[in-house]
Amino acid sequence: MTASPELVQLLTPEGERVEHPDYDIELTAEEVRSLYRDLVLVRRVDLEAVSLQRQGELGIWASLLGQEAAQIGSGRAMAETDMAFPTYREHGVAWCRGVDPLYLLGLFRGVHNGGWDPYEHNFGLYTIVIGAQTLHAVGYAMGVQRDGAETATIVYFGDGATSQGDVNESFIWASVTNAPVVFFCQNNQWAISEPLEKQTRIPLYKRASGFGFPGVRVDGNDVFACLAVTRKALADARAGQGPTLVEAFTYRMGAHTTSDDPTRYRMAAELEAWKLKDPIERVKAYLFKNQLADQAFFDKVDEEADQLGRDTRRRCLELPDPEPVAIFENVYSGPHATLEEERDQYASYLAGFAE
Amino acid sequence: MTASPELVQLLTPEGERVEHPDYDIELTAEEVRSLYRDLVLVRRVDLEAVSLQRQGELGIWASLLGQEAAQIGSGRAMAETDMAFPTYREHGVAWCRGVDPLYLLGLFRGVHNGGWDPYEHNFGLYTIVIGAQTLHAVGYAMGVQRDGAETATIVYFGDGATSQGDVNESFIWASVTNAPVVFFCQNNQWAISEPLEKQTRIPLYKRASGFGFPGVRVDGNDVFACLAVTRKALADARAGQGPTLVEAFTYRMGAHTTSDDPTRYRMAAELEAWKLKDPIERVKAYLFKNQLADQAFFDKVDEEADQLGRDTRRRCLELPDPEPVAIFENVYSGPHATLEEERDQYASYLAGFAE
Amino acid sequence: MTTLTLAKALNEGLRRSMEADSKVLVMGEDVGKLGGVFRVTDGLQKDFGEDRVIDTPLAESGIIGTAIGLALRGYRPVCEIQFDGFVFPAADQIITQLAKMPLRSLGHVKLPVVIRIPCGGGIGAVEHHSESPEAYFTHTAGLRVVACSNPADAYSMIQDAVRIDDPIIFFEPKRRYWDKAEVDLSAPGLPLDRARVVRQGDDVTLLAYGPMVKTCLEAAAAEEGRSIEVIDVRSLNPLDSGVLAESVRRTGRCVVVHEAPVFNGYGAELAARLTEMCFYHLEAPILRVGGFSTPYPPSRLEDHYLPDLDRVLDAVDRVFAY
Amino acid sequence: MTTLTLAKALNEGLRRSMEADSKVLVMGEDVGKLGGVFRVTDGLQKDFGEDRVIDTPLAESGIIGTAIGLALRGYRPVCEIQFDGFVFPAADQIITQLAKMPLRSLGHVKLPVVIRIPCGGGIGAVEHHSESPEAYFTHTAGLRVVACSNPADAYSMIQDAVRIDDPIIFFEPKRRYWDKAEVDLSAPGLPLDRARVVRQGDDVTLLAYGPMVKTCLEAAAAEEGRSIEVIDVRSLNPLDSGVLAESVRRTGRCVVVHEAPVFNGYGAELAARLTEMCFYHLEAPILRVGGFSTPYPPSRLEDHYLPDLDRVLDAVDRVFAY
Ligand SMILES: Cc1ncc(C[n+]2csc(CCOP(=O)(O)OP(=O)(O)O)c2C)c(N)n1
Ligand SMILES: Cc1ncc(C[n+]2csc(CCOP(=O)(O)OP(=O)(O)O)c2C)c(N)n1
Ligand SMILES: [Mg+2]
Ligand SMILES: [Mg+2]
Repeated sequence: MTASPELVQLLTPEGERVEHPDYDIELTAEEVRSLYRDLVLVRRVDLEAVSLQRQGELGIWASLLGQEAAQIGSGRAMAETDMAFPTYREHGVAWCRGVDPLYLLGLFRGVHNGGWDPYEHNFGLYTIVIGAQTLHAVGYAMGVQRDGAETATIVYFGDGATSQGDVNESFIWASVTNAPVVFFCQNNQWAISEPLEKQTRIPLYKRASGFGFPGVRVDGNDVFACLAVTRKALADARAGQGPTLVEAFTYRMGAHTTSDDPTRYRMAAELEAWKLKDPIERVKAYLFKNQLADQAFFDKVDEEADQLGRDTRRRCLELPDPEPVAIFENVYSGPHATLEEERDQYASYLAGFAE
Repeated sequence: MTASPELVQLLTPEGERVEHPDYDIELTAEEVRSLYRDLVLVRRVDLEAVSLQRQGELGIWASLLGQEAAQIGSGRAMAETDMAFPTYREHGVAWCRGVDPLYLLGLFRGVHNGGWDPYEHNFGLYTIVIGAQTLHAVGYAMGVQRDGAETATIVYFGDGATSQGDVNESFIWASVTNAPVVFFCQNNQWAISEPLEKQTRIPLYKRASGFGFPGVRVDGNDVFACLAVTRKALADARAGQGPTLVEAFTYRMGAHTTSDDPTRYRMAAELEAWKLKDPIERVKAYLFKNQLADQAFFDKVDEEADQLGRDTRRRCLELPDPEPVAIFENVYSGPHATLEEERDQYASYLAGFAE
Repeated sequence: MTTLTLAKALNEGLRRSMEADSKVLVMGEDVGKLGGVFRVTDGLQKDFGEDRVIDTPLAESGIIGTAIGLALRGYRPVCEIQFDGFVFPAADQIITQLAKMPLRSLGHVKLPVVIRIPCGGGIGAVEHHSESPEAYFTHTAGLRVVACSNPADAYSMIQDAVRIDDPIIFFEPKRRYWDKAEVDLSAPGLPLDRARVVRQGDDVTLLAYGPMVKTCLEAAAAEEGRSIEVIDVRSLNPLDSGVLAESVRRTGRCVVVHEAPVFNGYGAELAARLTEMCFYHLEAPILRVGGFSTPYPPSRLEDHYLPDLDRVLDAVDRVFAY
Repeated sequence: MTTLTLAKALNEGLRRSMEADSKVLVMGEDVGKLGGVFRVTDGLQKDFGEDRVIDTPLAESGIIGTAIGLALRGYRPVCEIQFDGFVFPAADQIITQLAKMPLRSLGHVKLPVVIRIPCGGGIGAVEHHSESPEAYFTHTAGLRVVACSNPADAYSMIQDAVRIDDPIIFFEPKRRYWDKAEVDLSAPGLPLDRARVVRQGDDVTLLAYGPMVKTCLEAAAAEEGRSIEVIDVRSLNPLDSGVLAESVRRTGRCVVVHEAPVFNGYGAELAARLTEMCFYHLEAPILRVGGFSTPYPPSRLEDHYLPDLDRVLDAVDRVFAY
């Protein structure tokens, strides 16, 4: 992956700003520093989670390592009222939407299945069934249309997900209804052990052409480009111009999840090549070269990250296990005879042990 | 619909032969007469079936009226070993594959759910669940690849079906495996009461571009063009060049099925406009103008059609109802304890009435 | 009181629901201009517009998936699945998303989505148009499942279903769509989660729902020797088991009737549960009458497959033969 | 005799099947180089090539739909669904096509497709990775449904499943994948449609399948006062009801155990059917122990949700309290 007519890039791996005719973006030093901070902090939370899993504190963890720019760029492109629908790996987007990382840890620890309030954050629940959320996003956007609101919806999914019927149906619904939705595909080259060629024989952003709406490929390791491209797609959606497919070309630097062993199916060389395109290093280089930040700034961010990591760990360990009765709660919105009977029976069964 | 760069047409509604740079076809007088005969005969069987339904002899019937050219053109393009997967409306293709119309009548009468031998005719069972057969076709084609055979598979579906997840998944599988399959979409402009705009905002043949294989739109009321385009697509498939999407642009002249009342949702004027593009009339005009057939030929075909209609009717009325025990047969390939128990119980229950 | 067919009662109920709450939407294949293949949504698009009565693309997963999204945005979609056999492309959205998202959100999210499914056989249709898929949904926690059997219930139950904040699978007995009855358009109906004793009797309890309620009533009327109680289960999940158990304890005998295959059908749950609740009162095992453990047969055989008056009374005889 | 884990026994069985018949294919997500997320197909692609061990696109409907096509072309595909909760996108292809096409063809078509599903909980996983969806399939006529519980059965049952001409849902107890046992690689196994008495007893019959067989054996061993018979149902459809009924008639008491929610679960069928078959022999109603009527809970609660030794013995106590 080098800059090419079909790949939108605004910041090279070496930290050089490049221009693109369709996507220009002006960022203040403050804004770039803020993006840098986001990137570092979400990577830090992610690393902490991986380590917590290794120590048995989480059942599993899906790392975003390598995809920080795609997530922070797109996440920071959103307006407050815009709505996002994530997969299970959008920890960076969750961060941008103000979701406490503790919720993510709680999910992977097995305390709950997510549990944050989607309305508070305009951030849907994590969706594990591949592709299902794309239809929710389009439905939500259809609701926005009926409300006459100026709100865009963005939905995340992976390269593997593009093979699911639901994802393709969502393209159809969005196109036919001209829904204000942005399809944000993080093509991290792998669906567990399966390389991209198992899902498509042409670049993924071209899929959109078959449904009659624009598709664009962006350097997914370039936070400026991801910000610019997503911002435009969201603005188009809000302006009534319908859906866009954004393919963020990136790489899953880690294992699929902590249960996975990528050495079984991919070459170390591939990983090494992608390391040179690290999404954080290039922003750091840019800040340095252009004297937009000094060492004190970087130190401060690192310190903040360490602090965040420590806090996250401590709060994760403090997470209480739910009470057994939680099994029966929130399944229905009100009383449910069968369930109450089961709950009461189980409560008295448990009480029997206490005696 | 007039001839346009994007629509392949070889015979105008007025019966004039036109040339197309990519699709040339040489047909002998004998071949054209044979196509004409096919068109007339399948229309006759269809009319007979509609009338049988009106008289209560069939539960329902899905008429192919208006789609004869698409079906005969594509059906006659197949080599004997090619395999076809139909929907529930492919009576013309069934005809080309040598399936006795009585099977189709039996299905719509409720005697069985199809019941012909797909291997004898290289013609799959009718599939009512929209789009499901597209995946079967791709799987079959994947088998062909493994056999190293020179066999193409063709699968039929409607404009409405293009919205189903399965159909889009089948595009993905075919593209990724480069399967020798032809997707033949009869765009008859309607999915029951829903016009094409409810399913897509761009021409359907363009859908293929999003999956990386060619799509072509053909005049679906032009049997020459349907023959030529399908022949080429099948040849490409056999030659290892992978899938093609053919959109046959046509019109459902009748109701969706005999249960449907199209006056509730579409304009009479639309129907009238399409009547001028009748698939049979243009072949007749061509034969006449070029003196490839005389009145005696047309009379003979009409007579043959009447005879076929009468035979079909008679044989339909003679169709015996299945025995109750048939409910339990062919569900499994061998003995099945639960089922046998039910069968025996029901048999003795029935015997109780006889006593 | 007005005389309405069951289809028209549903139509009226939907109309009231849409009038009462502007967030209520109707969506599905052919529900607009055509008014649905059974005309249940007839005239609604004309009166409420294309934004509220949506002719969708031909994709059931899309229908339920977008309905979830609409519900997340505050709407209350009523989805029509055209025929029972076509609900399966939507199975994933129903089972993994619709049923589980409220719990996933720890209650922050409510999904008031109604899925209307015309169900059952007896109309001489081709494959997939005559099935009774209720057991797939009664086994799916997070869903409510109800079945109406008559115009008055249809009218009140559909309005209740739209009002309730849970996802609901709403079964409509398609062969009873044209049955007529008096409906009081202003009387409140029995609460949605309650069973109803539709005929009192002393000797045996018949449990049914949807299309089989009428069949059981006919059987009860035809039976001469014994006094048959008939209960319309109405709500399959949650189950109003108290009303059922009271009856079974009283009569000591019970037959469950449905069109779906008996094997692991909903009747299995009724039989197992009521046996546990009423064990000492049972004079005989609870018997089940239903479809055979085969796919729904071609229509020329459906009269054999579907429980009818004779098969119900045969089971009644058998339950007395113990 | 060789000591094998259950996962490895399946792997060996698949290997033998592929050696015996060149038409046997393995397909699914990550089944190739990775050997499946549970390594059940480990090494097969290396030995049989990419044409016979197919890493598919990420689409379950596509997996089953193309497997049907391959079967129509004479192949015998063994499909892997990565986890129980991900079978639902394939529900339509399984229920409306795979299960019904042989009948649709009046027997001209056979569809020897095996669908392997790692199932059940107890591994500390996130949502959708711990479910027991068997009841959706036992209620679907046209499918066979089996569940293996130990390495030796796994080895023979998978080979039988591949050989048989019917579509088969093959459940594998994922938390038992790493359990080891002796397997005789050359001995013929018990026929696929037969249940097995895995522990003899006189006082009460425990019925289980898949992961719960071990739990029931542990309960039986732990119980001091009573003599407990444990039966591994093995084949859920068809059901070997004779073996089960013989035991229940002898003991007079029965408890059914599974991980799936009790409500309309497979246990309902066992309870209803065996009550009918053994009514006069029953000292108490057949009790069911299973998951609650809720979605599978987050993993920190799964020990409460899943039947364990204590809950099984509690039910045994209750069945004696009648
Ligand atoms: C319907 C479904 N099938 C299978 C899985 C198991 N699974 C989890 S993640 C994954 C790969 C996803 O790949 P991709 O869409 O590229 O996203 P990524 O994990 O790379 O971010 C699979 C197969 C699932 N979660 N849902
Ligand atoms: C999965 C599914 N959903 C709904 C239906 C009901 N139905 C039967 S035909 C039809 C319209 C099909 O339109 P199209 O694909 O254009 O084919 P046509 O009937 O026009 O030939 C619908 C909605 C069905 N058969 N299957
Ligand atoms: Mg990926
Ligand atoms: Mg059409």
